[in-house]
Amino acid sequence: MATVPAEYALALAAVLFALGLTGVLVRRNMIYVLMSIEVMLNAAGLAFIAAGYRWAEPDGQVMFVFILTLAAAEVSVALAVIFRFFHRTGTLDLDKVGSLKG
Amino acid sequence: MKEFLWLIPALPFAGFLALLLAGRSMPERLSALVGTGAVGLSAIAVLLIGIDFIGSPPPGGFHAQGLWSWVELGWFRADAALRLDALSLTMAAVVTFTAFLILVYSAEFMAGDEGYSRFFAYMDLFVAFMLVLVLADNFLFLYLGWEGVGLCSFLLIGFRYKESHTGYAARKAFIMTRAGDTAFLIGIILLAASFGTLDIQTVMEVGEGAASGQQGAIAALAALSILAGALGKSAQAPLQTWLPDAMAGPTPVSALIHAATMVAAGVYLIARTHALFELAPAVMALIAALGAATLLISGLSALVQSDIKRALAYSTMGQVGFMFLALGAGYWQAAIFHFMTHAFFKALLFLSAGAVITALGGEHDMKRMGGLRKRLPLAFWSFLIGAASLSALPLVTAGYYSKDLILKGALAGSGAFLWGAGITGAFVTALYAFRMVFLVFFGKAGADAARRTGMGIAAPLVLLSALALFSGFIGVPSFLGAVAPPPDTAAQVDTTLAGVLSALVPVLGAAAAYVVFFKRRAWVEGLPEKGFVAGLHAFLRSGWGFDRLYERLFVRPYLLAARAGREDFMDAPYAGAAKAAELLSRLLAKTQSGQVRRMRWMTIGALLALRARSYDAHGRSPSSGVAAWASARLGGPSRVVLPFWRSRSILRSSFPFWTEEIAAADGSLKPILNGCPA
Amino acid sequence: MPGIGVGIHLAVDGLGLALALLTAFLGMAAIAASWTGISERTGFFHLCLMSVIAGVMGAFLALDLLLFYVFWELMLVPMFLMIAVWGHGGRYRAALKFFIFTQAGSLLMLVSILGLYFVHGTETGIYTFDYMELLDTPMGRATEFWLMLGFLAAFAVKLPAVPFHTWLPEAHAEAPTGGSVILAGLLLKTGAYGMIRFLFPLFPNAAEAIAPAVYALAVIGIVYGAVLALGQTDLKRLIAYTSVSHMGFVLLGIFAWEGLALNGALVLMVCHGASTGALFIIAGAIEERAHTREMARMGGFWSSAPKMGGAALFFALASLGLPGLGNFLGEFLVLLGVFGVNPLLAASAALGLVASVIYSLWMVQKVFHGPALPGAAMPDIGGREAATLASMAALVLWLGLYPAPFLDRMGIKGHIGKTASGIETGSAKGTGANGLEAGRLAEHRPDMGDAPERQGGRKEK
Amino acid sequence: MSATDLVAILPMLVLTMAAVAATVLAAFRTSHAFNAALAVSAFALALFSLVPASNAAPRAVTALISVDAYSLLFTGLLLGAAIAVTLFSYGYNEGREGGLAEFYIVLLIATLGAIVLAVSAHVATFFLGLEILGVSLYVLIASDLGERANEASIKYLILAGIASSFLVFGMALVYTELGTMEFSEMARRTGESGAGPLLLAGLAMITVAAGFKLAAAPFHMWAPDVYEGAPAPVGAFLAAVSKGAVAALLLRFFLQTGSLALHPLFIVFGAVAVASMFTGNILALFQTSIKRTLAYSSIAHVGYLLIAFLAGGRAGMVAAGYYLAAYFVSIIGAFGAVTLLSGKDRELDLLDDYRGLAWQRPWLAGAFAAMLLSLAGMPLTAGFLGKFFVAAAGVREALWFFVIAFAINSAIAVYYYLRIITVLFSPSYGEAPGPLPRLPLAGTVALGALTLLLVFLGVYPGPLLALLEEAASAFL
Repeated sequence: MATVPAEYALALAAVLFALGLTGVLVRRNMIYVLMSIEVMLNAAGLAFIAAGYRWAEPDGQVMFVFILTLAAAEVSVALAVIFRFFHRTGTLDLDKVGSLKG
Repeated sequence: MKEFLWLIPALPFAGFLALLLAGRSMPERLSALVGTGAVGLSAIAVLLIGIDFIGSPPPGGFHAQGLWSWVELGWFRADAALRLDALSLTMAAVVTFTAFLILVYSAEFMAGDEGYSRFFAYMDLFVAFMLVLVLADNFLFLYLGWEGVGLCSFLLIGFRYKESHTGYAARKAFIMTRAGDTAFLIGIILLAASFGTLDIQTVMEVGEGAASGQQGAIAALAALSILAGALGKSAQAPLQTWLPDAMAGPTPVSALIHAATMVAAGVYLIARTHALFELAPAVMALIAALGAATLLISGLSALVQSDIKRALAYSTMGQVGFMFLALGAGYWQAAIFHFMTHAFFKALLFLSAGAVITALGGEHDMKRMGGLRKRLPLAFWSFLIGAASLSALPLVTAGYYSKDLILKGALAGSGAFLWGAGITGAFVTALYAFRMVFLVFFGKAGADAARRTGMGIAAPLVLLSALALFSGFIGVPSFLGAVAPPPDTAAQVDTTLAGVLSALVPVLGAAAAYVVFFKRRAWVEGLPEKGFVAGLHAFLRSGWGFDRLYERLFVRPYLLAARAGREDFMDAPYAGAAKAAELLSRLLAKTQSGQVRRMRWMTIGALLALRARSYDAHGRSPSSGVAAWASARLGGPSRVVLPFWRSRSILRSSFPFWTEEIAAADGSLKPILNGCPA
Repeated sequence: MPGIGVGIHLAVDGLGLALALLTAFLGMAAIAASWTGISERTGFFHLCLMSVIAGVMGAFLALDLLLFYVFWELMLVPMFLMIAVWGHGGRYRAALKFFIFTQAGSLLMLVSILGLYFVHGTETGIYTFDYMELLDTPMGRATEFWLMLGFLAAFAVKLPAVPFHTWLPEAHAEAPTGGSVILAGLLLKTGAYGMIRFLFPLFPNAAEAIAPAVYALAVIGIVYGAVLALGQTDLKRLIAYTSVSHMGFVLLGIFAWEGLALNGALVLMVCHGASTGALFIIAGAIEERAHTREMARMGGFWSSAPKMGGAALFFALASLGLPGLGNFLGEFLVLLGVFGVNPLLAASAALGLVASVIYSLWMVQKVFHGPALPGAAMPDIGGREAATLASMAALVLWLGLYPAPFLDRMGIKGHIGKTASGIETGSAKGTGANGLEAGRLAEHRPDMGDAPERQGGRKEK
Repeated sequence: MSATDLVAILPMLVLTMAAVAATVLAAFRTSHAFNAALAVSAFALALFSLVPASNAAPRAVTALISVDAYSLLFTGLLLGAAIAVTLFSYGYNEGREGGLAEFYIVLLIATLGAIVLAVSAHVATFFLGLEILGVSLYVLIASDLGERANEASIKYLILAGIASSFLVFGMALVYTELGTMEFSEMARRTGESGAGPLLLAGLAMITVAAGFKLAAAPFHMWAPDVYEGAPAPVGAFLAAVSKGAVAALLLRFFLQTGSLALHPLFIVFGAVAVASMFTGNILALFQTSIKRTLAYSSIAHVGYLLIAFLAGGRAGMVAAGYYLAAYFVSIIGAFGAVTLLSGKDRELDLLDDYRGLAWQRPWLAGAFAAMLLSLAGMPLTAGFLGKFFVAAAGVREALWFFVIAFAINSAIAVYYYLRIITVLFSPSYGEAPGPLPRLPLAGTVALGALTLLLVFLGVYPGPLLALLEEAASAFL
């Protein structure tokens, strides 16, 4: 199996992270924003794997599992909250969240 | 007897305390008794002590009595101490006797006034302070009396406090004299700092011992500041304008304070410190010149006044001007002599004027008086005697002897020019004195005179008349000469002609007054109402426009500054800072729009800013002053080396420049991709 | 807290004693003045009053810098509440302003205290806040200067020195009578006390270095306060500005750092406390009766309230520096002391004496004299007020006429003995009860330049 | 994993078991009082279990957890705060709709997350703790069913999600560079090789995440909205426990790795500290909502706290610890007072609602005022000594710029604290406000205890200082 240099994996992670960030920054739909955050988290997971690979340790992969689990937990709670918002207002537009300010 | 010296000021002060504490509940008669009695007792004490003093002169010609240690702090020491010598004895005698007579007069004059006991309380307090002034042994104690009489003058001018103009006059008097007094205080401090003591006699001795160089300059400076104090108190140019306004007080007050005693305190002060002045001939010349100037200014102003009390006030300024002339010439005995005679005849003039005013129901305007000779014979005769003595009609009046002495001294000590001013002043004095006599007592009858005078008013008038005529024969100059002989200039100048002139001029002045104001009165009344003459009249009448000048020069700018400062411009920076904080707060609050999208952007933006900053701090381009400063402060932590990840170049080329990540965030992946090896 | 070198160290010497006694005296006066003025929540009011007095008292007695700071801060909150709860119309603004000004100053002082603590610790190895230990801390000139500035900031705000005075008129005007008495009588004194006790002994060179600037501020303050006092229409604001003027004298006296001037400043502090306190009591009494502080709506009160008028006149005279009253003596000694340091300065400060006449007399005449306004009749002062005012008058008179016992026991000894003419006497007095100050004052006497040589030779009496 | 290890992590075990137990029991006993009591007793038990745990300390339980004096002390602080919050919540929740049992369960879990942060010695536990805490907070904030709480929750979760991803990505970068995830090992390697760009980048990303959790400027934007929208007791929890746990971890992380000696990071944190102080204080000046004011104030307090971080060393650690403790007491007390006054329908949040409170509820208002004064740093309160120690640490390290900024900001801050106090003490005029709700007993007791503690810490710092010194010796 041809080995992929760790740097490549890291670069890919960076690209993924940037993509996710872009999504977070430009999307207005809450669900998409949430998905973008997931992409960022997974990019980080990938970076961990790449790093673990570089140091020839399993730690990176362990961290990836952690990230996956916690991201799932986060998303489940987030979806519940977002659902209630949708239930209340009928929209998922993030810009509609703004009654608290000053 | 001399050990009871302290009683002299203490008795009037006790009278004041008694009236202060219980005066409100006393009947008028009792108030008058307490007030007058205290001063009377004090006068008796002066008499007894004086007899003792003259009978058995103490060694050195003075008797000192320490009362208590006032301030003692390191090298600085000022005691409350009294000193009796010929000068202070003369002064004390004149003060107590005049005051006693005036108080007796007041007991009737003030009857029915709602502040009756307050009046006597203030008068007693005044006498007490005046005696402290006269008897004080050191400058600080003297200053206590000095300011005390100023205070009483303020209180008594504003005695009828319900009228607002009296308050203004009182305030004006206090403030103007205070300006002089402050200079005096600086002089006192100068003396204390230079000579290490405030004991008057010691200062004089030290001063005499060091006539030249540094000490001489200090003496001159001190003399100058003492002079400033004296000018204020004695209403001499340029601090004279408060005196005419001070006539707002009750007439006995004008008589006692603003004619007989307090106003002459400046003369006493200079006489007391004459040793200091002798070290500074220039200051002496200045005194003489100012005296002569005041004499002429006030004489011409007195000539055109219509208010009888204002005319007398200007005359007081003039007579004190005579005294200053004598002081400037070095003849301080003559000055004190004139002070005494002036005290008597001016008190007499004021009291008789008071009698006239009361008789006319409060009328002050001489133009509305006239022909009162018959109706008020007592007032007429006493006023006439007073005016004669003021004019210094030769031989028969006391004023002649003192004024003659002054004029001779002026010729001898200050030269012909100032003597000329003096003799002119004497002429003008006689002119306005008899103008008053003719306006008030001769000619057509003006307003009706109503009230008869009682014994309380008559007795002091008679006694003062006698004093105004005969006190010239008291040998005050020689008595005072025992303290310090007059300067020897007297022998060098022939004063015979001057003597003849000083006897003639008053008579000429009186005669001129007879012609102008009685015989040819129409001529004066026919003067044009407009044009130069009227302007001159108004100018003289307003006291040469000094009031207006000071108003423009000092009062208005000061008030303007005070009003402008009401809101305290120094608060502006703080108010501005508060405003700025508020503005900033509102501005920042705008960033808290509550919009999640904006929050994300701002958070990321902040992150990028921080990264840019963190790279600057590597020293490549310390763009921030704060960062550079902080790094200098810290002494710089161990310099961070940047060991790039060995042999792998891709991350090195893509990650160190975080701006590229922004590009990535913006969606442009080029830089990173370009950096990848194929 | 011995661990970090904080201890409860209280001590008293002449200076502290004088001010502590003044504190007790004015505390009673303030209570008496609040007897009828405070009708709501009296219990809480007196709690605040007592706390302020406790704070002031503690500040006067503390000899541990941190303890001093704690007391210093302790007076703020209750004073703040007194103004904010029982004050008048603009009380919130005034109270906040008062608090923020003083707090900003005292935080800078805290930083300086800490700086001194570490400088001392680094230099000597002893980390302590104890005043006596810190006295001889060796430090560089620049360090000393910056640390001194922190202290100066706190004290100058409290004093208050121009241009940090602007909290004072508002606080005074809005505070209840008792609060004004305490504020003018005591809180301002803590600033002056701090300068005498801490600023000069701890940072002698730096204090000397900044003295010219402070002189200028002091003289500006004297004149500025006096001029602005005349411009006021609010009686209590007027009195507040007179405080600015008088405290300028105190500041001048302290920074001259000369025996006479210092004692003058001390006498002036005590007398100013009494006389201004009394004026505030009178202003409060008028306000209670006439329901206004606007001078335009006052006039002719003398006919119905002659006793009050007499008292006002007396304290106005004290305020304008009438000889025989303590304020004069204080001002005179300050001027005398300053004259030896800089004659021109003394002369310009003396302008304040003229200006003080203008506002004092105007105040008395405007309020009590003149034609009685309609409805100007009001009850005269009662026995309680009369007794309070009389005791304050007695204090002023006593210090004005026979201050010897006071100066002997509580005066600042030590360095008296140098005048402009270099006369050395009386310096032997610097021991005894005042040993605390004695040595230090002499040691840290600012050099007076060539003045001593200028005039030699003084004839002994 | 030995028995000693288990003893060492006993507090966490207690909380975990309590959470599980409560979940199970919720099926049978749903009484509000029971659930609250369960939570409080779990916290108390955990607190008590610190005693055996401290006997086992110092001990590294695997590479992930380090139980030493430092972490035990902070665990204790967090537990104490949690107890207070629970007590306040009880009165607050009484009579409100919503899942009451769940509230306390999530509170237990959130506290567990906070404690994991405090004991963390490893990147994994750092992330784990942060996520447990964060996810629980989404729930807690949304526990109020109202519109504002919902909105606050959404804001928090989206921004927290971004922060989390930054955190993990940063961690990954650091790991890439250093090859270890243990803090102590990271410190050693950094010392050997210096900081590479990846490390710096990673640390910067971690900084962003931490700054977000701490609500430090410029990552503070969410805080006022969330604090205002969240229920008052949750606000207290956010301001104290959540912030405190992250601060505890960050302090250990930076002290142990020595990262702050890295010049760029020092600059970054310095800038964050100054920005937080100014932003927080200036924005707080004219707020009309008490909770929002407290939120801005807590932003400023992070700035103060960071000065102690910057000073570093033993003194910095002790100062930061004392400051945190004082801040815990004051901010929980302040939020607690708001909680106690909140009725069923509406929280008492507007400044005007408090007008004249001191005359109707003197003791409560007094306690509230004491909390505010402590936040303002007046002597005799814990806040003063906290500020004092921080300033001392700053002066000691000659951080003059920061110390002066600190002083200026403390003076600015006085304004808005006193503004609230003046309102408390102003006479109430106009129509009388409706009758105030009856004070719940549990919360009142908690507030009283906090006030006593406030004064105790303000005048007698000895015991806590001793503990902090001991904690500092754990790794310095």
